[in-house]
This record gives sequence, structure tokens and C-alpha cells, in this order.
Amino acid sequence: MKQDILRLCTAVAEDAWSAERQHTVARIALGRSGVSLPTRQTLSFALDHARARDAVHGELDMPALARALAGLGLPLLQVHSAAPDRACYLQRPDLGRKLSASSRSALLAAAPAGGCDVVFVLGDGLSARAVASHAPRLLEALLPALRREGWSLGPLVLASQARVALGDEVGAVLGARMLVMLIGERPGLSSPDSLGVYLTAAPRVGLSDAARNCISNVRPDGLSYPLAAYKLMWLLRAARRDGSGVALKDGSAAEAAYLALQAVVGVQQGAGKPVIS
Amino acid sequence: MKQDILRLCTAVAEDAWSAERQHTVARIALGRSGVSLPTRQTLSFALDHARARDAVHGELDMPALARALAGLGLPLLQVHSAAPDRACYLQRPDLGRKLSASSRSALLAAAPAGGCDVVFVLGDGLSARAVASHAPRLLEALLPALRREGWSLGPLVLASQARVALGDEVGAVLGARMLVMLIGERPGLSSPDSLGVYLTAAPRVGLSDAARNCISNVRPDGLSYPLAAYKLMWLLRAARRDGSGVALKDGSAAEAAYLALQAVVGVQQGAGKPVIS
Amino acid sequence: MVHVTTLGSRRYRFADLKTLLAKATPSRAGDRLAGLVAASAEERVAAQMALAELPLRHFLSELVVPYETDEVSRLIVDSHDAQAFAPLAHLTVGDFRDWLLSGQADSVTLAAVAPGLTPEMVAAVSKLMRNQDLVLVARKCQVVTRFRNTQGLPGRMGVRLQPNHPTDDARGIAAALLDGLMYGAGDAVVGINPASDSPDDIARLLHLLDGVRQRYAIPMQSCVLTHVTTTLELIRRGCPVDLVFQSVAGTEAANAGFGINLAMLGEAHEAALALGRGSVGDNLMYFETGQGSALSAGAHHGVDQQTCEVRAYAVARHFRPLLVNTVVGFIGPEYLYDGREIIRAALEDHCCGKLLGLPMGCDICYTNHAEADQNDMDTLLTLLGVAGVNFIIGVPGADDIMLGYQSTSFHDALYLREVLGLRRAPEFEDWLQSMALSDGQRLLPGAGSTLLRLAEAA
Amino acid sequence: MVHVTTLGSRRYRFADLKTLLAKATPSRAGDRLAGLVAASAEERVAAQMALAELPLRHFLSELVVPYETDEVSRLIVDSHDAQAFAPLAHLTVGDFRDWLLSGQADSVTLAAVAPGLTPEMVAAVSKLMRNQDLVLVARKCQVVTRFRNTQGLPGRMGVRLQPNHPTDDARGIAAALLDGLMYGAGDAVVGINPASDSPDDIARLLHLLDGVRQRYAIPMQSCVLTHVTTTLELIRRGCPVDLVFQSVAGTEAANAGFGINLAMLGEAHEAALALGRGSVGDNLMYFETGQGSALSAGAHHGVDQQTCEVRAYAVARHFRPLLVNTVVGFIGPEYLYDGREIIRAALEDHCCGKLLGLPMGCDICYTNHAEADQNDMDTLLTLLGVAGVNFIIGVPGADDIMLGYQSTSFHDALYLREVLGLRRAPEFEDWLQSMALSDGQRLLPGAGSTLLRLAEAA
Ligand code: B12
Ligand code: B12
Repeated sequence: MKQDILRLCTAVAEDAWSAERQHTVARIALGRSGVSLPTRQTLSFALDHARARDAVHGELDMPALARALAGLGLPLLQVHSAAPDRACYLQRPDLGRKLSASSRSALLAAAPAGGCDVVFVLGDGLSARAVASHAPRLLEALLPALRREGWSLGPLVLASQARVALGDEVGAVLGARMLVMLIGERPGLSSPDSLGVYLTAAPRVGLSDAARNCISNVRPDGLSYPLAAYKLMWLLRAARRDGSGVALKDGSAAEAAYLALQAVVGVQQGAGKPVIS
Repeated sequence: MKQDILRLCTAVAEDAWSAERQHTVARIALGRSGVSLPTRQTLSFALDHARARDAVHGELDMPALARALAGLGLPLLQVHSAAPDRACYLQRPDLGRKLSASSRSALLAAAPAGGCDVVFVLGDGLSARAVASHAPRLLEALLPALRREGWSLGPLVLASQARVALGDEVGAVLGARMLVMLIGERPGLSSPDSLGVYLTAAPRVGLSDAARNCISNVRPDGLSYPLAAYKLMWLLRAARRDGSGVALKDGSAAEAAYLALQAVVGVQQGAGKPVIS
Repeated sequence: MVHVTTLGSRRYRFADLKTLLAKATPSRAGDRLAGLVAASAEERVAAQMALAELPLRHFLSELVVPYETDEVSRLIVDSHDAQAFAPLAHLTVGDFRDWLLSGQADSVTLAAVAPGLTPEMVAAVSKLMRNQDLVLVARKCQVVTRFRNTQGLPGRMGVRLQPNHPTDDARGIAAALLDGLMYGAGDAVVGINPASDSPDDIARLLHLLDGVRQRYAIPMQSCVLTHVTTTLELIRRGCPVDLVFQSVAGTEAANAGFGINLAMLGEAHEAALALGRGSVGDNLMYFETGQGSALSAGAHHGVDQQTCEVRAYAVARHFRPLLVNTVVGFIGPEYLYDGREIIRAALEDHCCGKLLGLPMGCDICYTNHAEADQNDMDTLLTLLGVAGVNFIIGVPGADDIMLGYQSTSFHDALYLREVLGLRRAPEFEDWLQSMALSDGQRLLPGAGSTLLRLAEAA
Repeated sequence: MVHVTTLGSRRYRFADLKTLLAKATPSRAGDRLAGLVAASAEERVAAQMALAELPLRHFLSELVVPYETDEVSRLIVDSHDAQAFAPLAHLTVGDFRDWLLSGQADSVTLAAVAPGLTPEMVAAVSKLMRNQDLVLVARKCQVVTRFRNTQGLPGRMGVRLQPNHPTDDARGIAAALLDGLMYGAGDAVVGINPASDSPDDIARLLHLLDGVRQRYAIPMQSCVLTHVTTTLELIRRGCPVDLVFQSVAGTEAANAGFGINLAMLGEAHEAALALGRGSVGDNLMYFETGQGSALSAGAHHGVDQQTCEVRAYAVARHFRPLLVNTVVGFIGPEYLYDGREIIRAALEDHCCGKLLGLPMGCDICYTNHAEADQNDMDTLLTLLGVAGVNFIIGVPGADDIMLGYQSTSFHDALYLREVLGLRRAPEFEDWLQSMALSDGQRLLPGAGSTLLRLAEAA
């Protein structure tokens, strides 16, 4: 990162394939000092690690997220897991999977009569930044298609100190037939803000991960919003028919390839209109 | 320790010199499994470690210690260092070397006019058990001789969360010409209760360890009370003449050898009367 | 059965074998979370003492998870080799440790008794072992496996080249793959974790890897680490599947949480064997495990996480794997809190796996929510090198840009080769030399122009 | 001089070199106690970046402790070898790390530049090094010293046999000495820490050790680790003094706290040299050091404890020692809190000492008030073995019954020899073989009847 401020040293053997760096943000062609990482690389790594550690401890800015979601036309509900704070959250995954008592009552009170087809939960998970940055854009890309197909939508649930399985309880309480959890994945050195999407049909407390499907790495350097929305739409449709989980395989790839092409040719990451057929 | 409950295994090679164990409590002739410690030895070591850890965290039972010292005929004063508790004490040696504000005032109030020849501080140090078990016996062995030689004695100061250098401040405040700190040494696996004795002439805040002398390992498996008292008496006399510190070497060995003989021949550890000429 | 130790005036009581095993375990986050740890250091030693007294035979009668309700327990009991066990049958767990450390337990003998050991026996003895014991015993175990090259030979260590990319982009993966090969990595396997769960995407990646392998005649095996059911489907579709990957855990319920069972694994194993793609051998399963997965799925039955982990090795062992990888720091600080817990767990996993006869590798790694850093990894790397680990992971610059964690870099592997003189799989070593990338042992500076054309290939 | 790093929108400012060095140091208890650590992980990296940019030359002009008031500073400056430094003069600290890791820095070159390095340069570069770098660089440094045998040859490691006893009892010491010899320990030195400060007692111990050595013709050196002034007195009295021991620290004031100065050390060195007792060489000083001692004496001048420690090596270097021992975990958790801090510090000390040309050994140890245990020691032991440590300590069962702490046992040394193939000093190895105690490398089982008579000798 601050590599420029560090002078090159003759003891460093540079790698001939540094041109390959254009194809990936992976730390390739770093060169070596003897067999070891050059000083500039260890320092830039150390800096990124210091920053990633901060990302883990970042809190979800609920009001800001609520503002960003305002335009979507869905009621918002805020809930907390049973983990009171970040330190506890990190050590007690069991609590991150349960609603706090007050959140549970609040949700029960707000549950739509007769349930609904799909509920979205936005959970901080291990990177509040991920959900803050990407969840609104992903929903923007997705909701028009859902509405067009006549899915009934429950409230948007913003959950702090959340684990993936928290969605099971939320979905059950709200009578959702399908639960989509948008959650911050563990922050990596080069990806402090990666969003994971977990889909669970017929959510209820006690489900295992075998009952869900996952779309991962939604972020600018990863899966684009339109593509993620496309995949999710495909999975939602399939899961409504056959249920979610291990048996359901993402078959959207062929169509997605077409979309990817389209994205490369024209549509800016997240800037264009939703493009789901 | 609980070696008896562990059966011998043929894979263990025993050592031929186990008879040597009578000469030392060191862990000799342990045998080996391959090149490694036999199971029974690693377990007995682990048990001792668990117990030594407890010894570090033990607190000084002030009332009991006061009772044990009652017969010595000296006024008792209780003081605390500036380290409020054990956790802080272990991490802040600087605070363990300073009196708390209230202890300082209390000491000032109790200071004998015109000072005194010697003050004894009994500090918990790293093993409260050491000072509780051995300090009273050591003083019993020593005080008669001091009195006989006409040393003026200050109060006995019982100090909790104490480091060696705490004595400098105590001595200065009380106007002691000589300060003896009796303090718990770090607890070892086989010696959870070893007492250290540190002697400082003309104590004042800011002295370095080069200005003191030390008598170490006072305990049943170590230096006996009579011998320790003998050495201390020798050092006190010499330090009164030449000052304490690196330049003063313990020259008591020749006489002590005689005493040691005497101890082996007859006098039970601490059971007999003080034997200082 | 109730187990008791008396220490001085205190009597410690352990209700059953699983409680005894849990209390005898060095403290770690997952067991604390599950409420299974000893209440004091002394209680832990008391449990270890009681465990040391327990005859190995006892483990054949008292199970930690019932036979009736758990297929992993059934596998363990039903496949136990009483004849291999016979020479050890008279030992207690404490004796067993002494025996393992003794000269009697050499590589040949250890391999011979392996089928007679159950995971619980092995977990038990590891709880009495210090870090140095875990190193010393593990390095005596030799587990050699083969597919297109030979893994696990003494004095050698493999590297899994892990060229992940957040969109599974072919150019991005090829760039990382090139980087790894230029650094002499990839002999254990070139294995991609796909971001996608789509069979079409996986198929594309399988063809990419097989194309590179064939074009440059690399004596390597490849793998795309998708769910076993997807791999099975792709085998049926005729895709070039070398290794079958799956995460496995130590109880039936935990495996169900992963969407798998033994029958599924068996089916995939058979299907891949039928392809006959191995050239020097037919070990073709690649399993990953890690302490904490059963607890995380609420499927641990009150058994401590290390014992659960070793039970996962019983699952792996059944399928004669080429590679077993404990992803020790990957699952997170919820289960292994800091560098110290990660290091201890890795040494346990490696040693226990080896004792059961598995080709153990280790993903020496940590996540950014754990209290650990590169220094801890350097420490663990060095320890596992001395312990004779079969393989480690190689990720560009130690930073996995898709999985979001830090593993070991290609440089890290070179460090270990340098300080311990560890060599690569012999077939791969020859290939590197033929490509003028190494002099057989060390990398040649500034070489590799042939391979640079790889980039264009992708 | 003020040092600055800008990271994004933040500007980090470091008032002077000692502040920069302190903030660049991995966090540890003593520096936290002294209020010297970086406020955040990011600030630490910023300091490391600024340090990486600093020319090595700068260290010759900005001192961390003033020349005028500190004799250690004067020693460092006045004994600096500008010619040896010349090849490195153009490097920054960051470049220096790269160079140290490169193939250019081989054993011969490293030995040649050592006199051109100041402690602060070496401390600085170590702060940019990961644990693996500290291992890799240290093992390239070879420091060979000699008295009655040869220490520090490649592939070899010595053991100081430490037969302490709480009353300095001759039988007790002899028993522990026998135990150590039977386990093949003692080539580095047989060194007793006396409980007593009495010259008569010390003299008795010196005669005891010399008697055993002569009676069994052991190619070993002995030492009683009393204060240097006492040793000097005993030399004058004609006692058999092989090695002169002293604890040393990195500032004049800290040394004053130990009751010593450079002149005293010089005097004792000369006096011992004059005895001419070495048979294969005349390295005869034995120094001990440890992070935290200067701070403990309030004599650190705001310099971080690791830099203070490396300055102590400048003191040691001046007297061509046979052995330098960093007693890393001995001083206590006040300065190195837990196993992790102890491990890091030990690797730093070992590497920095070696870079300065010292025969570094390590007392791999911890006290019972520290958060550490045998597992941490196993880990450190293995790392230092790989790093090529010159010697370690051997105490019966790892339990020093006089000093009240845990060090490494004779068994620990055997473990390390076993897993890394490390041999003993050649002269001592021959002796063990002549006594039928070993086959040259491994101990023979059940042997040693000759030596058993030792016990009676005492
Ligand atoms: C940690 C992790 C694991 C750990 C989970 C341990 C734990 N208890 O925490 C372990 C190693 C056990 C694991 C296993 C598997 N994982 Co996983 N895992 C991850 C990882 C790295 C981080 C997840 C995260 O941050 N979650 C957010 C936190 C806040 O939520 P959480 O509630 O703590 O986490 C839960 C979920 O993440 C869930 N989970 C983990 N993996 C998977 C996979 C699937 C398909 C599902 C539905 C749920 C799931 O387990 C956690 C506990 O319940 C992601 C990659 C990434 N960058 O996100 C891959 C990832 C999600 N896993 C993946 C896969 C394929 C698997 C496996 C199916 C592999 C296999 N063949 O067996 C297995 C089985 C998963 C299952 N059904 O349970 C893929 C999913 C691909 C996809 N698009 O479907 C990902 C994206 C990585 C990859 N590309 O390989 N995994
Ligand atoms: C820890 C220790 C050290 C550490 C102190 C580091 C620290 N800042 O904590 C270090 C390694 C620096 C050290 C150095 C020396 N030590 Co020392 N040390 C000990 C040890 C193991 C524990 C002391 C203890 O528990 N104190 C109790 C705690 C609660 O008090 P504290 O305030 O934290 O500790 C202070 C004192 O212990 C003091 N101190 C430490 N050693 C010595 C030695 C003397 C002579 C004096 C006056 C003070 C002193 O330093 C501490 C900080 O101020 C004892 C052995 C034992 N079993 O007690 C030997 C011991 C006290 N040390 C001893 C010796 C000889 C020395 C040295 C003189 C060795 C030398 N040749 O240089 C030096 C210099 C000491 C000095 N004048 O400062 C001898 C004393 C023999 C005697 N009867 O006089 C002992 C008994 C060990 C031994 N037999 O070798 N030591």
C-alpha cells in the first residue's frame, strides 16, 4: 500500500510476472529477499492487518443504514441478538443466533398476519461495513424483480450482533416462507467489506446449515450487485419449488455468463438500473 | 507426588542412580520414555505447577501473622503498597515499591523520635505463605541477640503487595539506620514458600539493589532459621560499620559451618532456642 | 463409568468418559463456550491423572456418542482391528504415552498398530502430551499416499497451491496459480475454493486446472473444493475430477449439518476411483476438518472439541485419503481464541491424525477476529515442519482474497524448506528441475520463462 | 530528530529515535509499564515504516542514551568499526532487513560486518522482522568460542548444567551434577548459582567442580555465578576459576544497580585470562542478560526494553565471552507477560546477539507468576533449536529448586537433539563416548557405571 515510500533495495529479487497483477488483487509477484518477503511487503501486510482488526470491531450505524434503505419502500425493524456487545458476540456464537427477549417481542408484534413470501435480514456479522455498503445496493437490484413476480415482502429487519442462523428465528416469528440473510463475512486483509447472502426456505429455529444456500463475496472486487441479485433471484425461485439446502445447486451460471458479459460491456458496478429479466 | 497411583510401564527406562535422590529435592533420576519424561513425571510436574500458580495469588493473612508475632514484644504496623490488589501488583512493580498515601501518613505518625537502629518489614512479595510461615521463626531466632547487643528496634511493619524496595521508603519514614526486608520469593515448584532477606543500610527512596545485601532461600528445605539469623546478624554488624551493598561480602561462612554442624547433630529446624552467640 | 482422583484432601469425580476427556483437555475457547472445561488447573491435572490410569481397553466399551444413534460411532466400533490392537491391549492411557515416546514405537510399529487405535484412545493420550511430545511422536509416523505424485515421504513436505479468487475469474486464478508454481508450490494439490456453488462454474474450473496440468505435463493433482454432491454430479457429467473434496466432522449430526453422510462419501469415492485418473496411486479423497465444527452445529453431544475432531479422522481414514487438512485457525476465535490455542490444537490434530494413519496437513491460519498474527503462524509453521507435517497451504502473500483469512504464503513454505531442508514430492521436484525453476532443492533466481507462457494459456 | 509517517489522512509523528524504536516494537508488558508502546496497531506499523526508511548511518549520530553521561553509549560509539560498517553504510533499516535475508548475507559476511553494527541498528532491524526472519537470520550467524571445548559449531548445541541447591549443599549439587552428566548435559558449562554470597562458600563450590572435572578428565568448564567482585577476590585467593560470570545490562545506570561497571569487568577479565586455564581457547566470560532489567532499575532512559537489551550485548561483546545467556522469562511477567511475549523476546535476543557476534544461548524459562507453561517452553525450545541457539540450560526435571522458576530439563535437550539432530561439543561428545554414556550421538541405555562413582566422590 505505502510501497512507494519504501525504497527498493538491491537485495530484493523482483518477480518477472508482475504484469499478472492486473488480473487479481491477490498478493502475487511480491518478489523475495532470499526466500522471504521483502520489507515493503511485510509492512504493507502488517498495515492491512491492523486495519482489518479495526473492521471486526466496527459497529453497525443503524440510522445511516435506515436512511440508505428508505427508498426501498419497505418497513424497517431493528433487532438485536442476545449478544449484548461486540466482545460477547465474538465469543458466544450461540447468543448471536438468538434474538434478545425484547427484540423477539417487538418482532412478534410486527409480524404480518398470514406471514409473507420473503423476509430480508441485514446482519452486521463480522463486518458491519459490508452490510452497510452493499446490502442497500443489492436490494435495489433485486426488489423490482421480486415485486414484478408478485412475491409478498415482509419488513426489512436490521440486526446487530447477528450470526447467520439468527435469520431462522426472525423468519419463524415473522411467518416468512423464505428468509434471506445479508451478512458481513469475516473481513479479509484485502476485503474488509465482503457481503454473504444466505437463503433458507421455511425458516425455523434449529435448522442446520445444510438447509441453506449461500452466495458469497458480494462486493466491488467480488460478485457484482446485478450478478448477485440475479443468482439470488434464481435460487429464490428454485427454493420456492424444491426447498433450499445442499440438494439445491445454483444453476444460474449459464444465464449469469451472459449478464457478466453485459456488465463488462456497459453497466457500471451498481450504477445502472437493475437488470433482472 | 501422586506417582503411586500411576502404574509403572515397561516402556520407561529407569535411572540407576535413584539412590541419589536422598541428597536433594531436585527432580533427579526421573527415568525416561525414549528421551522424554515418563507420564508419571509430567503429571506430577503439572500438578505442582497448578499449585504454585495458586501460591502466587494467595493473600497475606494479616491478623494471623500479627498473632504469630505477638510474642516478640515489638509494636506492629500494617501498611499497603500503592498497588491496590494482586493483579495490579503483578503488573506494576513500581507501585509495589511505593507506600500508599494513607500508609505513608500512618507510618509518619508512628515514627519513633530520633529514629532507631533497625526496622524489620515483613512483605508478602510473591509468596505470602513464605513470610507467614518463616518470618516469625526467623525473628524469634534473631531478636534476642540484637537486644543483647543493644540495637534499638523500630516497630515491625507488615506490608502487603510489597516489593523489596518498599523497605527504602518505610525505613526513611521511620528514621531507621538499617532496614531488613523479609519477603516472599517467587514460588518455585518445589518451594512455594521461600523467604528472602534483604538488608539495606541508611535506607532512602531511590537506592538501587547494589546498595543492599541478600540472604536467600530461608525455609525448611533451604537455609535454616538459626543459620539465617546468624548470617543476618553478621551482616547487620558489618553493615553498621561499613554500609551495605556489593562491597560487603558475607564473611560468616566459617562460623556458620560450625553452626551447621551443630544443627545436624542436634538442634531441630527452628525447634530449639536461638543459638546466636 | 465414574472416574475418580484423590489429591490430598480433595476428591475429584468425573461422571463419565466424555466428561473425563473434556476436563483433561488444555483450556480452549470452544470448550469454554460449551461449558466443558475443568474448573481449575488442579481439576485438569486430576482428570489427566484419572485418564492416565484408564486402560485403553475401556474405550472399546464406553463410547462418547452412542452406537445406536451415530454412524460415526458405528464406523469406529465396527472397523476396529482387534488384532492390530492386541499388542497395546494391556496398556493404560498413561502407559500408552510412555510407549509412544519410547524407541519401541518406531515408524513401522506405529503404522502397524494404527488400525487398532480408536479416535478416543488417540485423543485421550494426546491430552497427556506436551507440545514436544506431540512433535516427537508425530514425526515418527510416516504416512505415504499417492495419486500423480508421492506425498508424505520422510524429509519431504508438500504444498497445496490455493489460487482462490472472489469471482472464480479464470485469469485471476491463473495468475495466482502461476505465482505459486514459480515459487515451487503445488505438489500436494492445486485446489481452488470456488466462490460459486454453481456446477457450471465448477466444471469450468476443473477444465482450467486439467488443461494447465496437461499442457505443462505437471505431475500434480487438482481439486475444486465444492460440496461432495456437486463433485459427484460433475463426475457423472464427465468432468476431469482428480480429487473428491469434502469437509467432514466427528459426529453424524455434524456431518448432517454439512449435508453429508458416510454413504454419500462412499458413493463419491467409488465414482472417482472408477475414473482411474491417478498415475502412481489411487488415494483420491481430500478431507478438511477443524476443531469446533461439531459444536458450531450443536452436534457435539457434550464431547470436547478435540475429541470430536479426532473422530472426524475416523471418517476420513475409512476412505484412504490422499490428503487430510486440519484448517485449525480457520473456524475462528469462537473455538480457538488466540495464537496459543491455535498452536496447541494444530499440534494435537497433526499428531492424532498421524497416529490414526492419516496423511495430515495443516492450514496454518488465523482470521482477523482472532488474537493472532503472522508471528504465531511462523511459530506454528516451524513446529509443524519439525513434526513432519505432510503438507501446508500456499496462498499468494498469505492473504486469501476470497475466504477472508490469512494462511501460509509460498514464501513461508520456502522458509521452512530452507531451515529444515524439506524437499518437495519427488515427481514434482523433477518437474521443477525440468522447467529450470529449481536446482532440485532450491529455486533458481530469475528463471521460469517457459512457465511464464502459462499466463497466456489461461 | 522528528520522524513522520503519513498513512492516508493520518500523520504519525515520533519525537526522536528512541520514541520511534519504542513505538515500532511488538507490544510487551515492560514497555506498557514504562508507557512506551504504540497507542494502536496502526501507529506501530507507522513507526515501523518510518524506521524502515531510516538510514543505518543515522544511528551513528542520534544516540538513544547520551554519550556524555553513559559509558555504554561511549563504548558503542568508540568501538564502532567504520570499515566493517562501510559495505552497509548506504542501506536503510528496511534495506538492511532485505539484505540480511538475502543470499548475500552468508555466515562469513555476517561475521565480517558484525563489528560495524551498533546495538541500536540491530534492535531496529529486529523490530521489522517476523519470527521466521529472526530464525532464518540467526541460523546463518555462526559464533564459535572455546575454552576447554568448542561451542557454537554448526549442527551442534551445548547445555549449561545448572545443579543448584538451596543451601549450596555439596551432596545435593553433586547429585544434580551426576544426573546431568548421565543425561549428556554440561558441555557449555557446569554453572552453579550459589544461594550464598559468602566467598568461603563460593570457594568451596569452585573446588568441588574443579575436583570432579579433574578426576574424570571432563573437557568442560565450570562457573559459580556469584558477583564479579567476589569472583575477582577468589581469583586473587588462588581459587580454580574457569569462567567469570556477571549479569549485565544496557545502560551505565542499570549496571550500577548491579554494582558493576566496565572497568570492573575489564579487571576481572584480565585476572582470569592471567590464570591461563583454558585448554583449547581463552574465551572465558559468561554474561547473563534479560529484557526488563534496566527498566526495573529505573535506568532505561525512556528506551524500550528490547533496545536496552541489545545494548547489553555491546557490553558483553567487548569481553569476547564464551557464553552469553538471555534469561528471557526469568525476570518475570512484569516485563514479559506470557508465553507469547517470552517467545518473541527470546527470538529477538538470540538473533540480535548473534548479529553482534555473540555466542548466544537462552534460558528458556518462565516463573510461576507468568502466564506460561511447559507447552510454551516446548515451542520456544523448538524454535531456538531451528534458529541454531548456541546453548540452552539443563536443570533436573526443569525445576530449579533454588531460583524458583522453570527452565529446560536434561530431557528437553535430548528432545531437541533427537528432532533436529543437534550434537554436543565435539570434545565433550568424545568424552561421553569414552565413558560409554553415548554412542557419539544418542545416549546409551542403562550405561554409565563408571560415572556413578562420582556420587561417592562428592
Ligand atoms: C467459516 C466458514 C466455514 C466454516 C464454518 C464454521 C463455523 N461454524 O463458523 C466451516 C469450515 C465448517 C465451513 C464449512 C463449509 N463451507 Co464454508 N465458509 C466459511 C467462510 C470462510 C466464512 C463464513 C462467514 O464469515 N460467515 C459469516 C458469519 C458472521 O456468520 P456465522 O453465522 O458465524 O457463519 C455461519 C455460516 O458461515 C455457515 N457456513 C459456513 N460455510 C457455509 C457454506 C454453506 C453452503 C452454508 C449454507 C453455510 C455455511 O457456518 C457458520 C456457522 O453456522 C465462508 C467464506 C466467506 N468469505 O464468507 C465459507 C463458505 C460460505 N463456505 C463454503 C462451503 C462450500 C462450505 C462447505 C459446503 C464445504 C464442503 N464441501 O463441505 C462446508 C459445509 C458448510 C455447511 N453446510 O455447514 C462456501 C459456500 C459456497 C457457496 N456459494 O455455496 C464459502 C463461500 C467458501 C467457499 N467458497 O468455499 N465453512
Ligand atoms: C529475579 C532475580 C533477579 C533478577 C531481578 C530482576 C527484577 N528486576 O526483578 C535479575 C536477573 C536482574 C537478578 C540479578 C542479580 N541477582 Co538475582 N535473583 C532473583 C531471584 C530469582 C528472585 C528474587 C525475588 O523473588 N524477589 C522477591 C520479589 C518480590 O521482590 P522484587 O522487589 O520484585 O525483587 C527485587 C530483588 O529480588 C532484587 N534482586 C534480585 N537479585 C538480587 C541480588 C541481590 C544481591 C540484591 C541485593 C537484590 C537482588 O531485584 C528485584 C528488583 O529490585 C533471586 C532468587 C530467589 N529465589 O529469591 C535471585 C538472587 C536474589 N539474585 C542473586 C544474585 C547474586 C544476583 C546478581 C548479583 C548476580 C550477578 N552476579 O550479577 C544480580 C545483580 C542483582 C542486583 N544487585 O541488582 C542471588 C543473591 C545471592 C545472595 N545471597 O546475595 C539470588 C539469591 C539468586 C542466586 N543465588 O543467584 N536477580
